[in-house]
Amino acid sequence: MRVWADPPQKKGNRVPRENIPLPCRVESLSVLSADGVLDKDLEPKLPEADLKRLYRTMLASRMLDQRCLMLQRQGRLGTYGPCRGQEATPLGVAYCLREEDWFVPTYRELPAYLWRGWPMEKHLYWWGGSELGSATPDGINDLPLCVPIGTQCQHAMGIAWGCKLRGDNTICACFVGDGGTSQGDFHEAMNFATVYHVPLVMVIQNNHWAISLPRHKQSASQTLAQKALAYGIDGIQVDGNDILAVIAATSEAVEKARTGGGPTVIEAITYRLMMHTTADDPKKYRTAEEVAEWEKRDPLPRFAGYLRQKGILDDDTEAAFKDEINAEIEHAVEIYENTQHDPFDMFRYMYAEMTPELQRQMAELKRHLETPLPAPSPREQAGDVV
Amino acid sequence: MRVWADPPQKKGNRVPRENIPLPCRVESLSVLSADGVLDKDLEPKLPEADLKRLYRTMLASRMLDQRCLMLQRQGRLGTYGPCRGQEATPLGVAYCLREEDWFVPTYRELPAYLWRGWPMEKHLYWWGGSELGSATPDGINDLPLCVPIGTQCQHAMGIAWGCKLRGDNTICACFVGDGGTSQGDFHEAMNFATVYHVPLVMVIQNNHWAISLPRHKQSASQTLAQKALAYGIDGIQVDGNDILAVIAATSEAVEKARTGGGPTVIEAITYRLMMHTTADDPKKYRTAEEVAEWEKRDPLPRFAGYLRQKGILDDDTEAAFKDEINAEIEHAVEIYENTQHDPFDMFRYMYAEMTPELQRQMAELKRHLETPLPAPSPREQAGDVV
Amino acid sequence: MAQLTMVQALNLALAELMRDDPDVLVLGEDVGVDGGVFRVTDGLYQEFGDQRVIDTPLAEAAIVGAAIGLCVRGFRPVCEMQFDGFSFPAFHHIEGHVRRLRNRTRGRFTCPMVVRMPYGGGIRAIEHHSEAPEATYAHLAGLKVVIPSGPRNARALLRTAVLDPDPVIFFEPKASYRAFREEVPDDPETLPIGKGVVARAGRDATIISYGATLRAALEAAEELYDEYHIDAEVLDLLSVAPLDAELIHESVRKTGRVVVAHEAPRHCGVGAEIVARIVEESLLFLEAPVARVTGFDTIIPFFVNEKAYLPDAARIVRATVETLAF
Amino acid sequence: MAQLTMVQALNLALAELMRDDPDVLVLGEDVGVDGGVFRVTDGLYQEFGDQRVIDTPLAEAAIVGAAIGLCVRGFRPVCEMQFDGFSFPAFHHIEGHVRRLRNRTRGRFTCPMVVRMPYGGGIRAIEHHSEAPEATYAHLAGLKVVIPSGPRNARALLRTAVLDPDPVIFFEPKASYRAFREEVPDDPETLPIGKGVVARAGRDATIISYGATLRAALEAAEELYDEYHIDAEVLDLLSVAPLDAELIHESVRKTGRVVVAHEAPRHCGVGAEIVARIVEESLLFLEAPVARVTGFDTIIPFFVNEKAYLPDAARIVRATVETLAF
Ligand SMILES: Cc1ncc(C[n+]2csc(CCOP(=O)(O)OP(=O)(O)O)c2C)c(N)n1
Ligand SMILES: Cc1ncc(C[n+]2csc(CCOP(=O)(O)OP(=O)(O)O)c2C)c(N)n1
Ligand SMILES: [Mg+2]
Ligand SMILES: [Mg+2]
Repeated sequence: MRVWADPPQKKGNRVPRENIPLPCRVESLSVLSADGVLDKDLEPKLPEADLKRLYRTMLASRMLDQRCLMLQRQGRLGTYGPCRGQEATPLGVAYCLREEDWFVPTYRELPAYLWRGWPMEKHLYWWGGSELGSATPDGINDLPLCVPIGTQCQHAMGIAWGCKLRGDNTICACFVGDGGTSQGDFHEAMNFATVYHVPLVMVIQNNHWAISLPRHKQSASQTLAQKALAYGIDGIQVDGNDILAVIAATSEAVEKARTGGGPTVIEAITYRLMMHTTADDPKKYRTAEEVAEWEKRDPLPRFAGYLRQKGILDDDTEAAFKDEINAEIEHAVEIYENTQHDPFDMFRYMYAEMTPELQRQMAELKRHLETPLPAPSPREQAGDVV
Repeated sequence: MRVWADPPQKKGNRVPRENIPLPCRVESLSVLSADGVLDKDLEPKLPEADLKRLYRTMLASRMLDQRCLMLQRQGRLGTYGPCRGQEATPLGVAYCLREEDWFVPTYRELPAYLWRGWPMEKHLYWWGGSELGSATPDGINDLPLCVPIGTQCQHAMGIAWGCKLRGDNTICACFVGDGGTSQGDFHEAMNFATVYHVPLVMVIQNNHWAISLPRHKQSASQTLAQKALAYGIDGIQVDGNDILAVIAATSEAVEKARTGGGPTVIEAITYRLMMHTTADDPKKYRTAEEVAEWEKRDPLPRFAGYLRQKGILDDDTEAAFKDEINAEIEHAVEIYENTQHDPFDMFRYMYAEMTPELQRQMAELKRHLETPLPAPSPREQAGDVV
Repeated sequence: MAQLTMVQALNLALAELMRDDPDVLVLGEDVGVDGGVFRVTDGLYQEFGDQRVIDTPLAEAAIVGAAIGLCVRGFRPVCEMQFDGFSFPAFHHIEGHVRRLRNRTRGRFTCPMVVRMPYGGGIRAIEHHSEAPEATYAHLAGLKVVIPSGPRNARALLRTAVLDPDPVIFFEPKASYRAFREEVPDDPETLPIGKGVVARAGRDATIISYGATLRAALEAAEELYDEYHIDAEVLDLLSVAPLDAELIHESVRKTGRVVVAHEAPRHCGVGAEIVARIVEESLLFLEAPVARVTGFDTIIPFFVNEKAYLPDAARIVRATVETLAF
Repeated sequence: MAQLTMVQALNLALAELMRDDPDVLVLGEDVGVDGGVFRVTDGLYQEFGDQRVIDTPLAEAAIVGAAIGLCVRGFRPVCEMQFDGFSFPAFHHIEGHVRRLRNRTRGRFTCPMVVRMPYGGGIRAIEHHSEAPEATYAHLAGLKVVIPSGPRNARALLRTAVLDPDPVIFFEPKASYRAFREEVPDDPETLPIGKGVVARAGRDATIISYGATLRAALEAAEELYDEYHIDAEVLDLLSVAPLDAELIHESVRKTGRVVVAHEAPRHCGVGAEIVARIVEESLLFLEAPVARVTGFDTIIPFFVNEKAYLPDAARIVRATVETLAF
C-alpha cells in the first residue's frame, strides 16, 4: 500500500487562481519632511499654545534624557535606555489623548509621560532602581515602564476592552517596538482587539533596531503596518519623526476608536539615535554613517524649524524654556537623590494584607538588620564544638 | 504646563494618504465543486494507481474513525476526537510529500498518518491512553499527535529550518486549526519561517469551529489565508474538501519550498462533521442545518464520484477495499487490545540514563506493587500506639 | 441545602458572585455558549450575557493578559484555563505581571483576578490533561494558590478567591468534579485562603494532603484505623500558598509522625516545603522521617498506566505504617 | 592555563563545542553580530558564521520551539534567553515538549538542547533582570538544571550540558560573570551533571549552596572560622536537578547542622527539597533545624533595595551560629 514516488507537479507555472479582494489596505503619511518642506494640505491646524507646549515638552524630554545619560556615567543612575530621536511619536500620540484616556508604554516614551504629567523624578527613580518610579501617580491613567517585550500589548488590549465595557468614552493607546511585533503577545492582542472591536490605538515604534537586530531581520514583511491586514484592519505608516504626521494619523485613530470604530495599527518610522541602553555598544552592529543620516531627520530641530517659520518660537522663548527645564531637572534630581528607600517595602506591597509567612520573613530581616551578629564564640578551637 | 483639552480633530474626513502597494496577495482555488463539477483546466493529472490509493486511504481513515467512535462508546477507547469530513486536506497534503519529508500534525490528520505508513494500532494506542501511540515508528518522519494548540507550528518551523541547514532537499508540512491561528505560536513560527525563508508548508485546517467557537469569533479577518500578508508572503485559500484542489495548491507549495522559495500558508476550508471529541456535545452550539449543509460537501463521496466518472472506481473495487480495510482494522484492534503496558516505562524514557533519584522512585513503586501491605498490626487499640 | 457535585457547587459560586457584583466577568475558551468543557460555567452566558461571560479566541496568554487590563479598569475577571496543561502559554503574564502589578505600582494598580483551572489526573485523559502544577505557581510570590477538595469548600473558596483583592490561582481537582456530592448551604459561604482544616482528627500520625488526593488520604485513614489500629489525623490544606503552617505544626507536635500526599511530582513539590516548615519549627517533635507519597518525577503516564503514578490509599497506608514502625 | 572570567570561560566552552561538532548551533537574541548582551557568545559569529550562530527575531517561544525542531533534525541547539526573566514566554515549550519529547516518542525523538540564561541578582538591574527561577525548572521532570559557580566549573559543565543527550537548563549566575577569574586548563574538561562538590571541607556545620550565593557561603565560612571558631563545610551543588543527595547526606551525617543558602524565594524553593531529602534519609543525624537563608517570598526589589533581599555572608553567618547554638 505504501508506494513512494514524487507526485506529478507542474514545474514552474502556477495553477491559475482567483484573487480574493480584501477590504483593508496599507497606507503612508508624512506632513513635514526632514528638510522642512510642509504639506500644507495635510498640516493639522493646532492652537499656538498647544504647539508651544508640545515643543517645550519635546525639549524637556531631550534635556532630561541627556541628563540621565550623564547621571549614569557618573554612577548616579543605573543602566539607562535613552529615547533621543524618538520624541515625536510618543509626544504626538499623547497629545491626541484625553486625560482620562489610557496610555501603555514600552520604555522609550519619556515625552509622553512628561506630557501626561509624570513628575521628572519618577523617571529617575525607575532608572535609578526604585519602585517609586513605577508607581503611577494617582490620577494618571498610565501603566508604568515595564520591559517584558510585547506583553504590554495584551494589557493595553485588556484596558481598551475595559474602556468599551465601562462605556465611559475612554480609549487606550499602546506602544510596541519593531522587535516587539515578533512576539506572540502582539499577535494575540491584535486578534482579541479586532474580535472585540475595542478602542485601541497600537503604535509600532519602528526605530530600525531591536538592540543589535536590524528591522529587516526582524520580519520579512515590507512594512510592519501590514501586520494589521492579518486582523482585517487597515495599517498605516507615518513618519514618526514628524510630529505633525503622527498627530494627524493618531487623532484619526483616536477618533475612530472613541466612536466605536475599533482598533488601528500605526507604524511610526523613527530611529534610535543613541545606544540601546548604556550597557550597549552600537558600534558593534551599525555604522556611523547610518546614524548620521538619521541625525538629519531628528524630530526636534525639524519641529523647531516649523515653529520658527510660523513665528511661534524664537531664541528668547527657546532660552527661557531651557532655563525653566533645567531648573525642573535640577529639582527632580534633588528629590531623587534625597529620597530614602525602605527595604521593608518589599514585603508591604505583595498583598493587600501581609501573609503570616511574609510577616515572619519581614521580622527575620528586621532582626537581622537591627541586631548585631552574635558575639564571637568562646569555643577554643574550630572543630571541637559539636 | 498640564492643560487638557481635546486636540482639534477633523471629524469624519480622513487625511489623504498614499497607498503602499504590497507584492503579496490572497487567492482562492477550487477544482472539483461540491456538486461534482470539475474544472478541467485546473485538474491535476494524477496516475490512476495514485488516485486509487488515495481513495482507499480516505476510505480507510473514514472507517477507522467510525470504528474508534464505536470503541469509545463501548468503553474500549478513551475520549476520541474524530476527523470525519476533513479527510481530503491531510491526505492531499501527505500525497504531495516525499517519504523523507517531514510532517507535523495537530490531531485530526489520521488519513495523512495512514498514507505515510503508520500502522492503524498506533491511532488506537494514542486515543487508548498509551505512549505507544505517540512513539513515531522508525523510518517515518512525522511528529506524533500532540494537543497543545499552536505549539506544533514552532516545531515544524524548526524542522523546516533544519531541513534547510541540512541541505538534504527535504521540506516540512504542518497543520494547524482555525483556533490555532489565534495562538502567538502560530505568529512567531510564521515570522521565523519567513525571516529564515525555510521550506515550510503551513496548512490551516479551517473546519469552522474550535470546539464551540465559530470561525468568525476566532478572528476578525475575512480569511485566515491573509494572515500570510503579515509576513510578506502570499496566502491561498483552497476548498479543503476537494482533494484535487488541495493537491494542486500543496504540490505547488511543496515545489516552491523544495526549490528555495520559502514558506507558504494554505487555508483549507473544511468542516468538522462530528463532535469536537466524544466529550463534546455540538448541539449546544451549532444547528443540525449547518451540519446537513456541510454533509453535502463531504469529501469522500465527492472524490468517489470523480473516480467513478473517470472509471477508476466501481462497486466491486469499493467493496473489495472495504473488506480489506475491515480486516486491517480488526487486526489493529486485536493488537491494540492484546498489548500489555508496563507502568515502569514511565521511568525509562525520561532520560537517556535514569537518574539516581528516578531509580530510587522506580524501586519504591516496584516494592509497593510487588510487596503486600504490612500485616495488620497487633496493637490493641487505635490511639495507644506511639 | 442542596446535594451538589463540585462542578455544580463551583457553578453556583460563580452565579452568586456575578449576581452580587457586575464587575465580575468570566472569560475563557468555550466558557460561554458551551458552558465550559466541564460545564463549570453552564448557564452563566444565558443569565449574564456575552458582555460578562466571554468566549475568547484560543490564546491563554491573551486571556490572562486581557484580564490584567480589565483589572486595571476595575473589573474582577475570572479566567478559565481549559486544562492544567494549557495554563503555561500564559505563564509569562502570571509570573511577570499578575503577581507583580501591586508591588510594581505600590498599590496603584492591582490584579484581583482568579485563574481557574481543572487540575490533576484520574479522568482517563490524554497527555497535557492531567498535570498538577501547583508548586510551579506556589513558588511565585504574589499569588495565592487554592485547591479545594470537595463541593462545599470549593464553592466557599471560589467566593473568597473572587472577593480577594489579590490574584488567586484556583485549581479544581477534576477527579473530584463529579465523583461525589455534598450538602451545600443555600446562602453563600466563604472560607479563608491560607487556612487548612482537620479533615479527620487522629492521634497517631498526620497525613497532610489536598485536592483529589485528600480522598485517598481519608480512605487510607479509615483503613489504617480498621486494619492497623492506627488513628491518623488527616489535614486538608486547601491552600498551598500561603500554607497553613500553624495547623501543620499543631498536628505534628501531637502525632510526631507525618506523611505528605500529593499527586504532583516530588522534586521541589509542595511536599518538600511542608517538610521544610516542619523541620524549621517542629523538628524536635518529629519521631520519624516525613514520608512523601507523591507523583513520581516523570511525565504522568497516558491513562493506561496512570494508576501506578497517582498516589492512592494503598501507598499512603504503606507509608504511614512504615512511618509508625520507624 | 589561562586566567578567565566566567563569561570568557563560557565563551571558550562554546567555541570548543562548535569546533568539535558542526551540529552545535547557537541561537538567541543578539547572540550573533553583537556577541550577546553579556558577551558570552562574542566572536562565535565571526568564527562560525550566520548559519550556526543565529540572531533571532524577538520571540523566546520561537527560539525554543525552533530548537525542538532542530533537535528532531539532529542538531544540538544552544539557546540563549537574554535574561532569566525572559525565559517564560518559552515556558510552555519547555514544560510541554522539551522535557517530554523523549518520553512521548519512546526515544524516537529527543531534545539534546541547552537553554542558557544569565541568572540571579546583584548587577544593579531593573525589574525582570534579577530573578532566580531554578526551582521552577527543577520541578519539571525530564530537565536537568545546572548552575555553575565559577569560571572553571562553568566551562566544564557547559561542555557536559551540550554533550548531554537530554535537555539542560543552564543558569549562569550573572553576579559571577566578571566578579573574579580562575585558572582554566587548556584542554576541554567536563564535570558530571548531578554531582556537587565540597567547596570547603569542615566538621561543624554544612552550608549548602550554589550559584552566586556560593561566594557568600564561602565568605561566611571564613568568617565563621575566624570569628566564631566554627569549621563549616560548604557544598556547591552545581546541579539542582538531579540533586546530589549522596553528597548532602555524607556531609550532614558528619556535621549534623545544616544551613541552605540560595537567592531564589523560599517557598517551594530548592532549599525545601534539600531539607526534605535530608529528613528522608538523614533525619537521625540532624541536631538542629535546617536554616534556610534565601531570597524572601517577594518580588526581588529594584536595585536600590536589592541588597536587603539577597542572602549575603552576614545572613549565612548568623544562621550558622544560631544553628550551632540550637
Ligand atoms: C520578553 C523579552 N525578551 C527579551 C528582552 C530583552 N530586550 C530588551 S529590549 C530588547 C529589544 C527590543 O527591541 P524593540 O522592540 O525594537 O524596542 P526598542 O528597544 O528598539 O525600542 C530586548 C531583546 C525583553 N526585555 N523582554
Ligand atoms: C494551548 C491549548 N489550549 C487549549 C486547548 C484545548 N483545546 C483542545 S482542541 C481546542 C480547539 C481547537 O480548535 P482548532 O484549532 O480550530 O482545531 P480543531 O479542533 O477544530 O481541529 C481547544 C481549545 C489545547 N489543546 N491547547
Ligand atoms: Mg526597535
Ligand atoms: Mg477548528
